[in-house]
Amino acid sequence: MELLLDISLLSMLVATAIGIAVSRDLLAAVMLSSIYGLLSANFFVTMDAVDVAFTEASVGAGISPLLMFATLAIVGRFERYPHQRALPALLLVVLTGAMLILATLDIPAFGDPNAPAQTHVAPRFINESGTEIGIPNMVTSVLASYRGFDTFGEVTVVFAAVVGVLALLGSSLPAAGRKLPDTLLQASNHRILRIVSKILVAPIMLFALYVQFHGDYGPGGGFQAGVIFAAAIIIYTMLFGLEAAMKVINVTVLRVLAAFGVLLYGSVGLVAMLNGKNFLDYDALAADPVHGQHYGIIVIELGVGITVAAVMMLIYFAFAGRLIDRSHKS
Amino acid sequence: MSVLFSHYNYWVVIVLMMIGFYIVIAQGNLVKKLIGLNIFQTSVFILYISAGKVSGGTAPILADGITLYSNPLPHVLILTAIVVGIATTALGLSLIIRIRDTYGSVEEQDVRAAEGNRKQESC
Amino acid sequence: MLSHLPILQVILPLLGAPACLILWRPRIAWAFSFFISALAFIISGLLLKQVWQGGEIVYALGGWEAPWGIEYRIDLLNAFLLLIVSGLSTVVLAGARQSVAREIPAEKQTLFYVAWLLCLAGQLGILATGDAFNVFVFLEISSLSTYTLISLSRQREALWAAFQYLIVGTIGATFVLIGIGLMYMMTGTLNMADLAQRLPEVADTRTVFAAYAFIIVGVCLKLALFPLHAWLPNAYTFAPSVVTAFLAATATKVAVYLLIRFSFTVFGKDFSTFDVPLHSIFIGLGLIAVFSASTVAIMQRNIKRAIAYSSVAQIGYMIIGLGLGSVLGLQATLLHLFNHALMKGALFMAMVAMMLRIGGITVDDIAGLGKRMPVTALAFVTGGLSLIGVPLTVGFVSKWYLVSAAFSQGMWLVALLVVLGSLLAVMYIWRLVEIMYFRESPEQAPRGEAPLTVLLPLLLLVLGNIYFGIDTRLPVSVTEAAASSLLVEAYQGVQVGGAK
Amino acid sequence: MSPLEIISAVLLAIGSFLVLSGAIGLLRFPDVYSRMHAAGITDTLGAVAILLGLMFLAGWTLVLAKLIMILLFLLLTGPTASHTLGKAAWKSGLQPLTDGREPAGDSGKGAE
Repeated sequence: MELLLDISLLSMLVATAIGIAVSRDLLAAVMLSSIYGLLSANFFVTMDAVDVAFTEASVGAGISPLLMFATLAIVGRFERYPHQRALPALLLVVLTGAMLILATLDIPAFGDPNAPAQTHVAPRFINESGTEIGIPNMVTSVLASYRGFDTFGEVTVVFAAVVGVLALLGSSLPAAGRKLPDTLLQASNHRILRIVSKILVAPIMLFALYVQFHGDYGPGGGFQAGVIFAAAIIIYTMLFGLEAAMKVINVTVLRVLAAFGVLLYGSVGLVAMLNGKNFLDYDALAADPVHGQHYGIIVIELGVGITVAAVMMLIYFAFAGRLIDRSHKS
Repeated sequence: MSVLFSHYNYWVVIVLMMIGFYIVIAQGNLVKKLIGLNIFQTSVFILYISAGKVSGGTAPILADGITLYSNPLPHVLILTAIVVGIATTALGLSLIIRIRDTYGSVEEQDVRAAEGNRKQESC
Repeated sequence: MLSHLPILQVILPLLGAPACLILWRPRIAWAFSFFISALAFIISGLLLKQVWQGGEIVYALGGWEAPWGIEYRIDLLNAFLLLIVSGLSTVVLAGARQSVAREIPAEKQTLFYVAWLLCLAGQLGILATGDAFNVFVFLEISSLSTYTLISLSRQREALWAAFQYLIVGTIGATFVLIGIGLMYMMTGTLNMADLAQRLPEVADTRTVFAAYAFIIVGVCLKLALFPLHAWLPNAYTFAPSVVTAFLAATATKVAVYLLIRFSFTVFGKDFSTFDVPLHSIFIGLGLIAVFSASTVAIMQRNIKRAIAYSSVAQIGYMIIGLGLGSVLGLQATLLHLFNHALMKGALFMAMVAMMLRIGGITVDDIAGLGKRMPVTALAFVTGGLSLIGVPLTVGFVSKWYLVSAAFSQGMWLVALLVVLGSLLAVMYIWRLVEIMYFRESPEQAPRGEAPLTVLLPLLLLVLGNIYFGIDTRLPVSVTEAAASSLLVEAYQGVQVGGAK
Repeated sequence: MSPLEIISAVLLAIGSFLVLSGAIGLLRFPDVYSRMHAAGITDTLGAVAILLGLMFLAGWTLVLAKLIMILLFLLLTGPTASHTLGKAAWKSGLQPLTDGREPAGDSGKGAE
């Protein structure tokens, strides 16, 4: 049964990928890439990676196509030229692929419980994290504590992205007080759409909070929560326009929040250092190490959530601002 | 034959990776390149996650009565990698918008042609 | 607090970046980032001293010991590189304010400094970490901020250069990710020291071979090793002047470090030299890089582009040293990392001064510069002489070690070609010297030196070029110890493996 | 099999059939509006049947509450999406097919 599911998902993935490769309509390609994201999220579920599936669904099928659609609205939807360099590219790709397939011949069989990947480092996470960290979701334990520094790096990457986007598109972000006749973005003439979305915005935010604080027990965590929270605001922006969204939360606040989340994460590490332990050693946060771990994870997940939500909103605002600029010119 | 059954998963993933890689290098539209990059990266993620699957295991969330869990470590790595991927995509898309503003096109061919003209002028 | 130095080295700039964004005013942002960078430099100095006296430092992040948690592992090799990167960042940043004020719109200057700190943090993080996956994360921090830094330029070509770099850089990083994944499947660990122990058992599998290949190709894309160098000249030419100075002095060094770390520490010398014909590939590619890039450099009209091509050539020298595979060869590479940072820093810093005063750096702009900006021109020439490898400059020291390393292995042809390559450097540097000193300035050309804040860092770099060319004790002793510890320990590893 | 399981199995089968027929309809129907009709079945009745089937399996647990919430969410968003899609198609000038002629618009729109 699992094999059947596996094979059908994989073949759908291949079909989607080929569809993207041959399509010259970029809108269709982006749509397909969003489907690709959703399919791979499904695949991750069959591989027991529920946290990853959650993230991939919100990124691969959510934020990433959204930004691409915004870009297409600005740059146009059709490819102009047929593919160049097809033959040398094909050669290179076949060569790389052949090398990889050769490489897989010696790796342990798929699902083998005795593979080195399963027997060396991982058993400690599976057997000990319950007592060492004290939360059921091992992925959160590893993510936030054992490999907490990677996650710190991850937040910094998100922060680096927003610095780049602001540097490139920041000039079209509306400054305080500047009027924005953004009729283009307002879908307010769609009455049904408006009413339904208005109903949904608040539950989505609530769900974001649930994901944020329930990440210890089930799939979820700061990143997913941040994306979902941002999605609520983005829906609001789409319906009522950028200007209305800015009244709720303005760019300066978002910028400070984006930086604040990273600082919050780092300060947990610094507090641990001041208490005489190593950077990010949450044991130092409370008398009882397991409590300390718990506090540490809650705070850093909050930091991740704040930064991610602020960054996603800022990036969307920057793109939407560009779109408005453009509709002004034309 | 047994190799086929125990490894077909990896091979399909490699085919996916290579389709993505092909789109990146062979196609001239910049947005398409980024889509290809996304597929390439997502397929690498699938490779990692496949490596963490244990036959008969369940999702790595502690629950009563379950003894066999899949490996959580690749999941953690890929969570990080997905975030890195979206960060790159966002930055790449903003670059594309600016390229469109300055060159009037998002086709590699047009941009290269514009570059070439400029170089000749300045020489 | 001294025991926390390894992590402070990285998190200072890492936390400095968001703090800098909150500060927002460009002038404060500059002062703040300079302060952070200087602190990082001081820390790296202390770290080098600690390692030199007490040996390797291991710092377990989050308090989780190595294969389960992430560790920072500082030995002589990365302590030395930490010093180079943070030092060059500090010196260039010291002279950056006016140049940034001129080349970057006011509202983006703060973002520039934030991106700079992120880039610095990313590079330092790559150097300090002992965990293979952590390398990937910090590689992406430094890459994303580098794309930002390049695209902040006012020249429109910078956007295209940044996009090309983004595509190439992401492919490279993904290749590295594939390599790390394959290694993980075979060994079950991500920690470098642990990998080094567990890889020999599976060294004869095709998977490990492919893992090595993917990591090397991925890093070489970042390194811009010939023939994967196409993105570099554009990126360096169109980036803001100070960014070019910073990147040329540091980014390639970090990539070479990764190459060394993966080849000699993780996979081990016996694997990278016996199982893979890396030897001849590196020497061959290095030589081709030296000759082709130097030839192209001769024909450039934009001197920034000429020196960028020369970077590709210099990377060739570093790779030749690696390919030799001996202690002396590796030492030559490490020395050249240090020296190349000094000379490229000086050359590009001189161009920062030129851009600031005359607003352009094509061959026409710099005609007669020797009279108009005597100090800057002299600094440029000194840097150029160092690049050629004239005695009493640092360039001579590393070439000398490289040539003698080649000779000691009986590769006289390689030695000869290295010397011949320097002749090409003479050609492109002499051409610029001729234009600066023997051509008349155009009418109404601006004259006068750049402000002291730019000149002082420039002179510091030039003095460094000369000082370390004469008094070679510090770099030579450090690199010698680092090289022999890398190779000799690896050699012991072979013996242990053989005893089994 | 308990009665609950049988009910659930029947519901799941109905749901799967509806989703499948929706997919076939999406491919076979001639124009955007009829295709949307097929897609709408997948979204609403198909999904509802499957969710109900799952609910019978779940029993009185937290999972049931989650499934109900998913159901509510789908019932709100599915028709809204269909409505918006139809409106967008109408606004962009696509005429419904009333006789045997070729459709004005190609696939893509209906693929959502």
